[in-house]
Amino acid sequence: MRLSVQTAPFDLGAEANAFAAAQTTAGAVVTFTGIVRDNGGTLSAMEIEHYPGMTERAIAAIMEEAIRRWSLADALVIHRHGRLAAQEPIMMVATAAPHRADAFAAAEFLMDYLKSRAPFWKKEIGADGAAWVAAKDEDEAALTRW
Amino acid sequence: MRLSVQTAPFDLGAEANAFAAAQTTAGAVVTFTGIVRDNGGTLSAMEIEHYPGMTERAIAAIMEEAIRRWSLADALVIHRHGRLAAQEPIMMVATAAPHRADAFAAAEFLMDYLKSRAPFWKKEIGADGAAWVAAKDEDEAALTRW
Amino acid sequence: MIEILYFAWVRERIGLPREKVATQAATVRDLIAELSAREERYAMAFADLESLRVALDQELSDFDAPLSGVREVAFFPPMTGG
Amino acid sequence: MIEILYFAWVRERIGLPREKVATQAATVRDLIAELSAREERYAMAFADLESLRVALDQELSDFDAPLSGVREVAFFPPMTGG
Repeated sequence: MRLSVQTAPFDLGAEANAFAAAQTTAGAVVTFTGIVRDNGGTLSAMEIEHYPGMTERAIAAIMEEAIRRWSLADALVIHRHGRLAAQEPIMMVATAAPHRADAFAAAEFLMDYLKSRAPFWKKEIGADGAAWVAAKDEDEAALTRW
Repeated sequence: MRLSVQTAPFDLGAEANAFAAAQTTAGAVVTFTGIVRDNGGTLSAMEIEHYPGMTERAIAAIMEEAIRRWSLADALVIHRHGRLAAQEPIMMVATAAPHRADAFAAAEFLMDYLKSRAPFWKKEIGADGAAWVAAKDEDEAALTRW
Repeated sequence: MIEILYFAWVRERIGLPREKVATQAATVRDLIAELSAREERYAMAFADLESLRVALDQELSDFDAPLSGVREVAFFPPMTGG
Repeated sequence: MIEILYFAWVRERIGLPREKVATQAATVRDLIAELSAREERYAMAFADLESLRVALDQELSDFDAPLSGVREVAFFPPMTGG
């Protein structure tokens, strides 16, 4: 299991290849990558604030729970903070399991919990000014299925 | 949408990067990669037979259905045939959508249908001889949820 | 003339990947009966229809489907891709 | 002394990212009342508890949690990562 909270961009392809190559028992690897949408050209940048210390603790706890529940062979979370431009990757998760249903479920679980339980806050910066992204009811609701 | 049925290995990372870089409206990219498991060291190779012509038609139809149902921005399927060694990637799918729930659902749908409706057959070659992989009831059952 | 294709263990049991057959069979089931009557290896390959699938002109179909107008019939076990 | 951290718009409304506070507040709710009585900017930041979350020593908690033994309290809006 690897967890990185960083300002630097990451290479989705290099991360996915390294993750897959490290697997010896897993037949299924799932990745999710979140990309900054430009909202039809209105967004010039995204700023991500986080809570150093708590961020790593919260993500590690979510990953350990996912690994336990779906008997994952491995899991990876990379989440950036700081200033990001449109089209840049914000974060990725990867899961590896013997069977695909577990790899998919664990990746969705990680995403649902990261969205609502890891201390990150996004601010959209556009031509008209800056605004904090509001939490969505549907993201909170997504947690109830687990 | 891109579809490739090929004997050559593919580079998961390069494919994932190219797929993600091509997205302009999607905030969510999901990939699934299937890797040949070595079954605890008993498998020496996997041989994948397919039905040229029908394979491409069947996969294209499944992809079009996924794109329509989940309003995907894009989809990718790569599936190898011929002889594969343990640890080699067999296939991958990628989906891109504005929101993660659609990208995840479409990727799982593609996998479920590829497993049971695309004309591929796997033969495991081990020290004790070769055996065709039997279809699993659970793979057929997985289709009923869509 | 219909072209018949065999895949995976069906191909191995029958011993060839494809053949052209002159037939008046009305349905897939009739064609299977014709082939099974020919030789033991066909009878063996078609012994258990539950474990077989059929495609007509590259579309999945069923054993009661009519063959009229069909140019390509393929027999194979349940698919195991992915 | 308790260290209090503010994030996102809570930080912006209060105008600082962290501060040390001497308090006898028994619960988070008591601490919020104390801070809100201080200055308008605190009262504004804490006006709607529904839109606030609290973490005690880096674990999500709730407004009725006791503060005894707690060294770090953080206030922030609902999280929006991923």
